[in-house]
Amino acid sequence: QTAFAGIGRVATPQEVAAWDIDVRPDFKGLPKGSGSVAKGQEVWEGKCASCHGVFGESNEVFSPLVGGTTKDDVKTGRVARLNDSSFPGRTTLMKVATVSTLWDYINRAMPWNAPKSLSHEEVYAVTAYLLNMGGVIADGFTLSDANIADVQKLLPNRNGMTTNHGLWPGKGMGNGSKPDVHALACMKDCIAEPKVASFMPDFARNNHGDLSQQQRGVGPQRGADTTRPPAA
Amino acid sequence: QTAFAGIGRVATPQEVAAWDIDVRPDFKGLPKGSGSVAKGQEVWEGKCASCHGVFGESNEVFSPLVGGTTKDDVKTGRVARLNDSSFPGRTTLMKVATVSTLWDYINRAMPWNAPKSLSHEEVYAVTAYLLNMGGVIADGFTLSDANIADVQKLLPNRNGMTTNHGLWPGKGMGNGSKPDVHALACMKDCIAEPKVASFMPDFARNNHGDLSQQQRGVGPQRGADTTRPPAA
Amino acid sequence: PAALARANPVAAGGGDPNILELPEHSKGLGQPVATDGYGRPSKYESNVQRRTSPGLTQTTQASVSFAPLQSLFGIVTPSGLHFERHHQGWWDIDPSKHRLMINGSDDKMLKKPLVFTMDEIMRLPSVSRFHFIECGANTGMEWGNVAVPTCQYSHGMLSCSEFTGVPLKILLDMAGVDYKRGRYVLAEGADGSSMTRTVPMELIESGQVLVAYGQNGEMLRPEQGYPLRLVVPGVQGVSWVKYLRRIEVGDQPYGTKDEAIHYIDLQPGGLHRQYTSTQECKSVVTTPSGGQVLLDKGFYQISGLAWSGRGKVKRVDVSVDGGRNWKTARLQEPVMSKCLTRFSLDWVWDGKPALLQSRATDETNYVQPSYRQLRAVRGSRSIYHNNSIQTWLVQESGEVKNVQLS
Amino acid sequence: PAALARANPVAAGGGDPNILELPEHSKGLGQPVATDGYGRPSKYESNVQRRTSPGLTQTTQASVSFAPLQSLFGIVTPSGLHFERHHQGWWDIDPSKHRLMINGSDDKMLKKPLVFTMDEIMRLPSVSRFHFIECGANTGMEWGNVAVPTCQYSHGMLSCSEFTGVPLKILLDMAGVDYKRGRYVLAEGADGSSMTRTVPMELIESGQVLVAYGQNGEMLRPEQGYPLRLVVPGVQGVSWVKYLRRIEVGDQPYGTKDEAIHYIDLQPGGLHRQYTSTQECKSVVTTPSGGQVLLDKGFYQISGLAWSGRGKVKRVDVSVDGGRNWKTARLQEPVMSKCLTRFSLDWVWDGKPALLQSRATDETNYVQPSYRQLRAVRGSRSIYHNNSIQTWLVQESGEVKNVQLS
Ligand code: HEC
Ligand code: HEC
Ligand SMILES: [Ca+2]
Ligand SMILES: [Ca+2]
Ligand SMILES: [Ca+2]
Ligand SMILES: [Ca+2]
Ligand SMILES: [Ca+2]
Ligand SMILES: [Ca+2]
Ligand SMILES: [Co+2]
Ligand SMILES: [Co+2]
Repeated sequence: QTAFAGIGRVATPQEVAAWDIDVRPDFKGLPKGSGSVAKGQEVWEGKCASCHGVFGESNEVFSPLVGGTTKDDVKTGRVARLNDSSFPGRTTLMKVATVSTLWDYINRAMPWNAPKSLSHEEVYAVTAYLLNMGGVIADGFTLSDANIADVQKLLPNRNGMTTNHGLWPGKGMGNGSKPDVHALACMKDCIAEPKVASFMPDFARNNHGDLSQQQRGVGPQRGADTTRPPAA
Repeated sequence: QTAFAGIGRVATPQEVAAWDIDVRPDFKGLPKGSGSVAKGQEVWEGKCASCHGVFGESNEVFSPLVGGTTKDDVKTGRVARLNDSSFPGRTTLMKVATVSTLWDYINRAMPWNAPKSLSHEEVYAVTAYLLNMGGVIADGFTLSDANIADVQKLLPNRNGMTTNHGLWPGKGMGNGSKPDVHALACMKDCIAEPKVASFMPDFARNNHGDLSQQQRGVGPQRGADTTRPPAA
Repeated sequence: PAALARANPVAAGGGDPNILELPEHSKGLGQPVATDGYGRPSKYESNVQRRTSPGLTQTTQASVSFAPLQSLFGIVTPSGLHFERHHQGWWDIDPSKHRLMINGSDDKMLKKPLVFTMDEIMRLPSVSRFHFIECGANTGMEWGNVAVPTCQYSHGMLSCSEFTGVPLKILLDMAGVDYKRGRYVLAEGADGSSMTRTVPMELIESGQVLVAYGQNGEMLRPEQGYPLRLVVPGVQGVSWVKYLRRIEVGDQPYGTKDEAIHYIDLQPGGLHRQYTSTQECKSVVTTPSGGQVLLDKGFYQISGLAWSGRGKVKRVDVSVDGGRNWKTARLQEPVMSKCLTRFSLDWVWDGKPALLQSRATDETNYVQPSYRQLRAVRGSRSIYHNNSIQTWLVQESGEVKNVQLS
Repeated sequence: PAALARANPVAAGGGDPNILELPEHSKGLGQPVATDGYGRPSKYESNVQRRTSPGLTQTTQASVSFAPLQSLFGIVTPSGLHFERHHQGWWDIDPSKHRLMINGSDDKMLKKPLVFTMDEIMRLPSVSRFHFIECGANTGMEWGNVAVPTCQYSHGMLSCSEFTGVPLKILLDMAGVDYKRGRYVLAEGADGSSMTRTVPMELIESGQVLVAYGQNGEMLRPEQGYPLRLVVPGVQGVSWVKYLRRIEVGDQPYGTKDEAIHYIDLQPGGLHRQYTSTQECKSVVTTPSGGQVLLDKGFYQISGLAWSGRGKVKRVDVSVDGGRNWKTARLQEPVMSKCLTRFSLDWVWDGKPALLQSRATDETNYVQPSYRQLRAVRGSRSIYHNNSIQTWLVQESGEVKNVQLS
């Protein structure tokens, strides 16, 4: 577009290489390389375990990465515990359906306090170690660009995603923006006597701090003094 | 309006009296009382002259209050010097057409650092003294609610106002919002070669500070470094 | 409620001392102009702050702060109160060193990859538009049951600003994008997380997606991505990539961490919905709302906010009896697409318990659902996209409680 | 202009070091959420401040600070940059002690005088509307000739906000005003100046005049009259009485100091026009504008603001040759009544001197005049209501100068 002559310039190949680090589910963008589970354990214990726990189980800084998946899930590609609402939390491996996502994210953002500091080998290795901890690949495994598509076929929740919904604002996926929930704007005598089914218990009254300090001091209302017991 | 029951209450007579201090051109709102020019001089020299000058001539804190009016203006009610563009500035007495304005304003806002501290007598007196300095009333005069309407008839610029214009957004005054300037939205060959008739002289280049510090440091432009001479 | 009421009394002396005895400010000289070249709110407004929800996140840099919706008027969110969501902390980036790159996932996607400086981006044709931004996880804590006391915590991952920027379409045109091939765009940030999200090309082709530098008349705040942020109207906030450094055009979605591990919605049966970007029609009453205490019986204006990621809000209904009966509220103009709309309804509170709700309908005729309707389809473990009708219980004491109905 | 240009270079190593060497913020952990419960702009934005014009006023409390229009986007003025005009300094008033009184100039004007607390006012039905506010003296220094270098000083007594408040009509109805008799309203402030101005009842009856407490989503700033200000759309700023304490209904105008000694317009022949309240249609190009230096030849977006106190802006034309030829600019929607409207026009600068102008037309078909046209009727000593077309000279050096044409 000559209208904007002089604005912007062509990016050099080096520049694109420096920033184009994304890895897609079809592994487009994945650099060649490899890393073993054993090497991955080294990386993990040196650079990751302090935050995520030695077994990826810690929820000190974030929800646990590993846990909740079974051998059966590796077969079916569906994590059964996602249907078990009594299971506490959902780990990363319970949810992720694309192994590229792990590689891409660790490569761009981890370790959290030193993102983009890992070598490609380290990213391959620590990804392998995570999958190993999750029971997806064996101790002796070396993950590489050549075999990662095979590992994808073992991911516990690989069949766990659907795009059959109305929330993708484009034509490439989804159902074409058709909503799943259909309410009606009834105006009169719409329901029977409403009943309160859930509310904050009195002992949690001050959990979010003294609400009287969280509302403007002028206007139609004040904030409730939650340091004192409630009046009905 | 019962819809808003419980909101607002009737103001008591004392409350209205405490705040309803305005004085209109027809003297509605003017409290009974009086004050002499002599007393006014005392007030002036004690409470006003430090800012406005002994003769009301100072422009240290504001434009001068007194000056620029003549005996002839008192007769005609039009200040001749308003037509003299070489006369420096316009004093308060050159402009004001309603003596109520002086009384009201001094009463509500002066002295500037102690507004509403004057007694009614002091306001009458110092208003009288201002008019006396302006040659409107004599040295021995005592201004009062009884004679202020007569003084109004002596105000140098009392006939100096017009409401025949299009800038009053109501029907009570003005010409009904009819504009006085009529431009056309010509689009092509509208004027002859434009000539620059006025611009800031180079010596004033840095008068408003270094403009390079007054423009955003990113975007289509920078601020001109006015500590350095201009480039053409 | 009278206990808390600040009355409007006539005191013994025949009037309110606040009237009879003139205040200091009526009798003195105030502060000079430009005391502050960039001003601040009144000291009496110090309760109006963005806040974190205790225990919600384990770190403060991968966390969220909530906007105090209960104290806001109209539709514009003051930039100092805009909600925050960071994944790896916020930065104040030197704009002279910031660059935006446009590239293709391969050579076929566009004619030439480009690099822009901020100076260059800010020279291009820009537009200014009012839009809401809502985190996909807004109200997420309430899917199962009531979890938080005020609308700051329940709905405060919501803000609305006038954004100024360049339609992304202009930049893609300059790069010579092949719009037949390239149906997806990856947006990437420059911070530690280098946040990435996939955006459909349809939205960019519509001219709605902006490469924005301006917010409410000034530059974006650092917490909102200074100096450059993607604006994706109607789509959850995580796609509005902050510190935007790169746009890649591709032929497939990217399955990034925040669209493959988070911002996926667990449904009954164990499947997750992926690529759920649109924020559906929603509303909330902000006055009166949870944690407030009404000062008195009598007249109140029920007021709140409505929005839809699919376009304009068409109507908002309000109920004071927990959804049995509804009245249509006033909508404040202008009603803009993918923008907050302020609604209000007059109400006389008789001092008895009342259950306040609002229900928005958008221009596609989608009606905001109740919890019952929403959970019937999606269960209660989605985390994201909770757009249920909100209920506030006004108790006899005047204190308002967050509740959910059966 | 190249001297000043920040280029977009490919350095020796095959790329821009700002790309090849990842910045600190891509490789580290940033700041936590709610670092500041009420945020501030980027440190790189410190040039964007309101400022006083040297020598304009003799004191700092009866003075003005100007908004940096040259650095603003869209139409909303950030409240921290809103222009200031004080006559006796500004105050931060305790809202719990502030009262509003409604009374009549005599008993016949209304049934009962009323007193309201802020709590009570904020319970009443409110509206939120976007309006500009312009000081009647804006551009006043330029009536005779060029006096200031930048549009901050020439046009910066102008701001635009979303105001929230109660239509004054509601309060007058509550007081039982006799609208036949009471055709004028006096508004009075609570500060030292206790600013007073007369407002016509017609404007109040139209529902446009607000008793406002909200501005851009939060409460008014102290510098803008916290906690209560009269909003009089289309009318010069001095009528928007700050710290509003009293409204009196009467049957005559009040001839207050700021409508009988100031804000009166001296015409040729020596008469002053009194009660000149309406701000007529006006516009100004803000980019490029005086004091700026363009970085390069090539494409620019000419952008600016237009407004009218009589309603909506209908059209804005832009000239780059000093008014010989004009092109119609784009108007950013929504175009609202008595509100700023952002316009823009694409322009390729060839590096030669150019004279930039904008000319607005409003919905009454009033066309913004040139200095020649304005002075032919009003001379050059009016001080107030200078709504002339503004000219900026872009010099070959790229530096932009404030000029007036013959
Ligand atoms: C200093 C703390 C810290 C260290 C060290 C760290 N992480 Fe993390 N990690 C986090 C936090 C916090 C998050 C969540 C970030 C967010 O909210 O986006 C995270 C997220 C992740 C995730 C995504 C989990 C999910 O479900 O979204 C993976 C995978 C991960 N880390 C792997 C690693 C690996 C591998 C290493 C070492 C090479 C590592 N982390 C080192 C703190 C850390
Ligand atoms: C501390 C300084 C100060 C003192 C003392 C003071 N004034 Fe003033 N006066 C001012 C300033 C400043 C203004 C302009 C206020 C404004 O901009 O609205 C002013 C305005 C006026 C005006 C209006 C002039 C005009 O043209 O608008 C009058 C009349 C006036 N003063 C009279 C008095 C009288 C009478 C007294 C003493 C009783 C007094 N002043 C004491 C500073 C002072
Ligand atoms: Ca260039
Ligand atoms: Ca399974
Ligand atoms: Ca009451
Ligand atoms: Ca005369
Ligand atoms: Ca890529
Ligand atoms: Ca009165
Ligand atoms: Co989010
Ligand atoms: Co003014």
